[in-house]
Amino acid sequence: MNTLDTYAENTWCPGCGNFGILNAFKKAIVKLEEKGINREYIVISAGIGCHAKIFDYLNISGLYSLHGRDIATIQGMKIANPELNVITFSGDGNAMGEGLAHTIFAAKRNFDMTLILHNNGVYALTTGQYTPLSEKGWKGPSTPKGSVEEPLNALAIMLEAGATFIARGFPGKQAHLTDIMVKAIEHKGFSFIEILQPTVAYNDTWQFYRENTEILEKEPKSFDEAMKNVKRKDKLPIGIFYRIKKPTFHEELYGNWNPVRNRISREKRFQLLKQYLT
Amino acid sequence: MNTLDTYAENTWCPGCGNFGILNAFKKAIVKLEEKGINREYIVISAGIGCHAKIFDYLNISGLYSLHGRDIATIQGMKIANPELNVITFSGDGNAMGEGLAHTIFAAKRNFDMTLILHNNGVYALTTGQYTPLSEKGWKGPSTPKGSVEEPLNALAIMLEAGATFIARGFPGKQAHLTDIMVKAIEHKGFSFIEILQPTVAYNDTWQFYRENTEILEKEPKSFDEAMKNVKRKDKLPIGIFYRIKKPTFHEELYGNWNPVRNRISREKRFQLLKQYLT
Amino acid sequence: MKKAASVASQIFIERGRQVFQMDDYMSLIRGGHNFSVISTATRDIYSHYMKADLIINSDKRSYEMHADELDKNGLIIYNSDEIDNAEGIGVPFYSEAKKFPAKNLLYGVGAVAILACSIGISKNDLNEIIKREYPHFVEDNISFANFIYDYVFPKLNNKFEIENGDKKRPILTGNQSIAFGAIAGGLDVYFGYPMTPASSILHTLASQTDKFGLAIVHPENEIAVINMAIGSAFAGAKAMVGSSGGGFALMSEGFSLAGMTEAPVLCVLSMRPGPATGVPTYTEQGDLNFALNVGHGEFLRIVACPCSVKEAFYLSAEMLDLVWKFQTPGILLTEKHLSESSMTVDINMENTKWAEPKYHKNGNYKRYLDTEDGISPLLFPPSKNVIKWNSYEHDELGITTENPELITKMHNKRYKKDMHIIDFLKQLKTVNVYGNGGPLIFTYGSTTMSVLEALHYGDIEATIIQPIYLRPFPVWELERYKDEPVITIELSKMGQFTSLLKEKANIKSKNLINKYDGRPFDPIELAKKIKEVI
Amino acid sequence: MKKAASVASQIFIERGRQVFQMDDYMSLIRGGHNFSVISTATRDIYSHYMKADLIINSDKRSYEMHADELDKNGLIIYNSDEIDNAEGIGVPFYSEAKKFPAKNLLYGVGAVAILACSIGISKNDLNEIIKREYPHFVEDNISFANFIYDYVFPKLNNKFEIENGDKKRPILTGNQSIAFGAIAGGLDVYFGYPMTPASSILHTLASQTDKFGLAIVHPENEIAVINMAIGSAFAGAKAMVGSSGGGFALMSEGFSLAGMTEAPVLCVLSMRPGPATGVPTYTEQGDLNFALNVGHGEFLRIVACPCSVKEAFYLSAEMLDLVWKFQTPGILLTEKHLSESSMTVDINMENTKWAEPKYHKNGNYKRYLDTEDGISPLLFPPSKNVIKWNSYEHDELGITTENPELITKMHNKRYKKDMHIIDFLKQLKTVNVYGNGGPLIFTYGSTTMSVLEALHYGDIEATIIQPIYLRPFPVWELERYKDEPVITIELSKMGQFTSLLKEKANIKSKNLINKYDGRPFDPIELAKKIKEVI
Ligand SMILES: Cc1ncc(C[n+]2csc(CCOP(=O)(O)OP(=O)(O)O)c2C)c(N)n1
Ligand SMILES: Cc1ncc(C[n+]2csc(CCOP(=O)(O)OP(=O)(O)O)c2C)c(N)n1
Ligand code: SF4
Ligand code: SF4
Ligand SMILES: [Mg+2]
Ligand SMILES: [Mg+2]
Repeated sequence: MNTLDTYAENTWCPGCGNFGILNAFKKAIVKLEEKGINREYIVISAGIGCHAKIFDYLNISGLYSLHGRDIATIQGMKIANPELNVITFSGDGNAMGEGLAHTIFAAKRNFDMTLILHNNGVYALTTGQYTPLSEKGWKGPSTPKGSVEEPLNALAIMLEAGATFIARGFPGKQAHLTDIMVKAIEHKGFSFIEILQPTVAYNDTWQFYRENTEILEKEPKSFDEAMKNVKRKDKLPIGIFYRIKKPTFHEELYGNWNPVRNRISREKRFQLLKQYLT
Repeated sequence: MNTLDTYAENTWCPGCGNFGILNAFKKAIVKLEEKGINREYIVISAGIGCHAKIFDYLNISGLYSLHGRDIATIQGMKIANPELNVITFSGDGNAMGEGLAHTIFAAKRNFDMTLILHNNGVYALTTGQYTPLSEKGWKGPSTPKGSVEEPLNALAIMLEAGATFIARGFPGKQAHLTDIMVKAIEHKGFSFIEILQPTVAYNDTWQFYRENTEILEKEPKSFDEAMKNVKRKDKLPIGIFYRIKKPTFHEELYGNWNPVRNRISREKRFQLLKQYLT
Repeated sequence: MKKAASVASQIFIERGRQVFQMDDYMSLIRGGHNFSVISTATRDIYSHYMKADLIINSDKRSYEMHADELDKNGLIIYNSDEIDNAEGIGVPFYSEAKKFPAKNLLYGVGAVAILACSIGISKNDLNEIIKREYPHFVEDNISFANFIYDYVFPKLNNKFEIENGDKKRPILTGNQSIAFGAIAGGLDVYFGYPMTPASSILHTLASQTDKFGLAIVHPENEIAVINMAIGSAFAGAKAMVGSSGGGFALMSEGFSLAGMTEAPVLCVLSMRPGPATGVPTYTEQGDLNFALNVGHGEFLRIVACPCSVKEAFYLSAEMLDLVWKFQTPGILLTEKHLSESSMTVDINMENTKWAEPKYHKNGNYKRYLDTEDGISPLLFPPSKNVIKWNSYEHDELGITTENPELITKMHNKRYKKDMHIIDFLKQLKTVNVYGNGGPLIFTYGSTTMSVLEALHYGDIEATIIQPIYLRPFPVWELERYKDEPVITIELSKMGQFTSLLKEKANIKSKNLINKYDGRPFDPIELAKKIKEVI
Repeated sequence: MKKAASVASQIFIERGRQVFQMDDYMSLIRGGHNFSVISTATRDIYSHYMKADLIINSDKRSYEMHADELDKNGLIIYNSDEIDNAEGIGVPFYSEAKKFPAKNLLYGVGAVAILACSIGISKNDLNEIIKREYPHFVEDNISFANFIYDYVFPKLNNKFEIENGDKKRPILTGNQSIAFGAIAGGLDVYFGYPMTPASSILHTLASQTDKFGLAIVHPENEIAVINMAIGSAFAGAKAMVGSSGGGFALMSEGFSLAGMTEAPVLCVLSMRPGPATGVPTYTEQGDLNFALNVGHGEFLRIVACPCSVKEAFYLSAEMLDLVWKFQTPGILLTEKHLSESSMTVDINMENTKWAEPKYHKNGNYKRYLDTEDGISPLLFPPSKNVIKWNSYEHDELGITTENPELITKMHNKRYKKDMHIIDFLKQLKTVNVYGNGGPLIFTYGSTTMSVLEALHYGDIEATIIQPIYLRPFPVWELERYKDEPVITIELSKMGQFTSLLKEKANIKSKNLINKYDGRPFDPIELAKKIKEVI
């Protein structure tokens, strides 16, 4: 087995929550391989930001995309070859800011993919501006007097948009996070994991999350229950909030077809085109 | 009083629901003038599509924007001069497709504007493709076998995003629609009106809406109640679902300031810049 | 009216004739002023003619707008229920039609009947045509058609005797031709967001998914379109996208991503008058400079522009092949006039290119291997090898770098391909030359057809030079014209093509004939203009 | 380290000297390899020099990377806790620092102490500087600094005796200069989405909102940025936006909208190496062609590119004025090297332009009145008059049209302004010329500074010609160089500026000196290259 690491120099700040995400993901890959999902069939993408550096650190095929566009990139991969398991690593600025429309539509169409949201509440790599998920009042360089907008609730929006798998994890709870990742990737359809990611440089929330997260005792049984849970503020529940079966986009689009595997030959195309060209 | 009409030739199909929206809006303007909101202070924008042609038919100042961008355009106007009342006419493809991110963020930041959504369930002007609000199975030229995506619920998404005024109207109920428009424009903050707009060319829903809409008896009193109502399928409630007071974006950004009215003089700027330039 | 026009074209086609059909319509769904012009000949015909032999109007506005476009031996038919006593032949369209339930649908059938009568088609044959083309309300359609036929028979019977042509040809719009050409060239997936005049590529392909095993996706916006296409290319699919200027502008960032990742993606850009929303349903050639320079940063691109519906077919396949061969984005530039006009075509599929990249054979894989020609072999997932495409500057394996030597090296690697693209293009037809002798006329895209037809009409001897490729610009073919005085013809206010000739090939236009009112040139008008300057 | 560098610059400034400070940092938040280079002189200084008199490293990696950049009379300081026995002076940074709680913050203070000692600043004065610049942990900072000062004193005391300069000048980064210049020129609102190296314009302006009554908005994406700016212009606000290539690419469609609506919007485009994400924190001049051609359809634009921090100030205001005078979008093109380098400047605010459009006086209002010069007077809401801006082609009132005569007329109206822009520019300084005599060197943007400094360093006689305006291209000033052999210097693989000169002004480069590794030219290196070709 090849290692999952690359030779790329890791440039995350020491103590960054991204390390925990990287580690949990590597463990998830190993678990998935045990379950028969070979890593060759896993392809990744990433936006641009601190979170996205994970792309360079993982010895897995993929496309390092643009800020906010990884969610579209990854869908393109799957549409071309549905036997791939597609996963993207997205920042909160990435998936809920620049790329918001792609995220919502991926959920809406129950696209069979996994979106791992590194929610650190800032645009970290561009030096700490508020994001769509930052609390009102965030003092970043673009909002020195404090941001004036209320945050979105990513999970609530995803639920409303039609996501069929919704979860939240915390890198401080490795085994739990790994398990969520495995289940999200196994899920057929759009799975969304919000990871509460401490960024030691801007908002060191390790302590806060350690004290305020709480593993969900039971997976909620309905949409409404899930919605209630993702909106809790007293404690931050972590775990899987919602999981339902629904047909996925590519199945609805072309059933069992595989555009690159089943490509129709040149000769056959010519034959079929005759109808229009003669 | 000038007429609200222009010399532009009306090119909507006879029987189109847009006529009813145009008429209700003209009545709303008259009512607003009675209430002291002068039409000079009203500026409009519009996306691109059948809905947007209303821009040419209304003798009111504004900027005929791009597909999906009217929601950004109108915010720029208000930020520059907060004494303007800004209103945009948006299609379902426009506000919930190409412009979705702008719409969600306008709601999130409780931007003081009114978005009038002409929901006809199709990209009408481009010949009838499915939109983000079309029912699954819509057979348009881009989905001849039927669209494979579930629709978004525009009002639910808006509620979740933070809109402070949510309503639904139907051009078949003129007085009711006019009243909603007046209240939406009077509302300080982000107001969103979904109008069930029959498009006789693609989806003649006049009869269906006449039979299936139902005026809300009472304005719901809570977020949850509003949410329940906007999701009803047995009947389509019309009326105001939700209305709360919250500080608006421009007030939070610069209080009572007005960037164009209160522009700081050249001399004063020079004086203040000295600190950095000498 | 479009339906009637296509039936009319079909009638000519069945008689072995060639046809050019131009549809002029406003940006609206019903009503307004729409018309179609059909020109036909027993030779290759490259344009509609605004001067017509037969004009059929069903309302007053049309009559007023088109009455002066009648040829001196022509005939104009008007609706006598709307106008009395005009020049031409009045037909009571409305009062007759209102006897039938589907009255609004009948005008088209009436127009077909008039045409049939005027070219000597028997009532029997007409009825067969109607049965085939208008399957709804067949009875009503036939009785209406027969009434009209009989009504105009005395004045019109076989007035325009026409010869039969040599053989029956298929008729395609430019967009159909692009769609079919791409299919013939190996297309697997297409992403498109509707935008006139590119939408019908999406529609044509969407209607062919099952037959050809294609994945056709209309996603949330054009940014998704280009980025999905790049993702599909990563997974090995031949991907194409299409839009008009505004939608294509939204793809600018993604286009640059294709440059950096060396993603083979073919973009169709069908121009309409701009800037911004412009005039959606009309034609112009105003996006040339944008296409040649779109995307931030430095990377290669291939841009080509077909002159005719037929060339569009081969060129789509050729461009698909080129972008895959050289792993760089490409633009198939065209205009509303080509995209949405219909022409009879003779296509030999065997002459079509089939996209075939350089594949990785075996051993360790480096996505961005710095080879001699700069082309790194491709490999697709699933694979034991790790395949990394990267939007950041990267090393050969595709890992991000900020190292100055690597930045330089990778710039060089990508740029190296330029020479090879040029060498390859030198073996292809990159410039069309028509005629030999007379003044030199440079033009491009569908305007070429207008010029060809103008020369024919005006009996003008001239040589037309039409670069098919615009980037790399085929200077090797154009060298010889450097010191000649030339005429340039294009649909652009600023003369972008004229500037391109001067800037890249040092060819100086002494006369620019341009037009920018949204309408293509009419050959008669254009012939006059050409004569003025030669 | 950036903080220490800016304190170091301040020390020179207080002695009346001029300073150029270049910060080189990787795209990461903490750690990695970052450094700043400060060069100072008692004359105008236009570049940092990589060959240094004094190099201070706090870790081994830095030492290894920079040891060979030491001038032959220079001194290198290294961290003796990480390296033993290297060339230079070892200082036990780490073992001393670890005595204090804020140990990681102290290296910078130590570097300042070393510099102070080496240029003969007394310990007292040093302590004053530290108190002012490092208000947190003052005591610890001072005792650490004093330890370092004493430690290096024997070898370093006043080793680099420096003269005082003529006067104390402000120091600004290019982005601060752009921000302040725009404020001086009348800016009301700024929209920006963070993107290196343009972000600090947003940050600078955001920190000045109250003082100058500005509205500064960081919205959801760059598409919102440009469209909000156009909306603000409609309402009468002087609006500016800024981004780097990728974000600017997303504004392409909106840029075209500004062209059609004739919206005065100024866009700052600060280049970094591309394509795509490229190398975010480094410099290049690869977006020139994109800037000159961005946006579909045909419309006018003004593009200008400052050579220095000082010129950036005036040019921002001048561009704001121009876009308002001529109601067309503009691009202030620059690079990371200018945006994020710091320079001492002499600015006379009185020389700044103030944006002043042509206003509608009275009577009926037509937004797109077809005047003699094509400029339609402006009026803003609220107004009794109806004011309609339109993204579709439109008539004079701003109502949508598809009429061919109107389409032509409005194309002409917009294009008419071109002549007037050129006439107006002819009265402005559009080209900088430095020196007179010797070979001709053409360059632009901040590369001009590298060239100036290289000539100074190499004692080379040459004439530098730097077009400030790139569109319209000031051919009237360049005519005279047409048949001269020239050298071109730019940070671009493809030589975009070199092509521009040839294509627009027929100026042919015999030698292109280019570089595309993300780093600006170093004057010594560049002097050598220039000497090789002259
Ligand atoms: C189109 C575009 N706009 C802006 C940027 C600059 N940019 C790079 S990373 C980033 C913020 C990323 O924030 P987030 O997604 O939360 O990632 P984090 O760094 O916090 O992990 C931005 C705005 C870009 N690369 N592309
Ligand atoms: C960037 C861009 N993409 C596509 C289009 C083409 N377009 C024009 S109108 C329209 C659909 C409008 O649908 P909707 O907003 O629902 O308006 P309707 O016509 O139904 O009122 C589209 C896709 C465009 N003008 N700009
Ligand atoms: S800035 Fe924050 S998110 Fe980025 S590496 Fe440092 S700790 Fe992690
Ligand atoms: S197509 Fe539909 S929306 Fe458009 S004008 Fe006709 S009826 Fe109205
Ligand atoms: Mg983040
Ligand atoms: Mg619609």
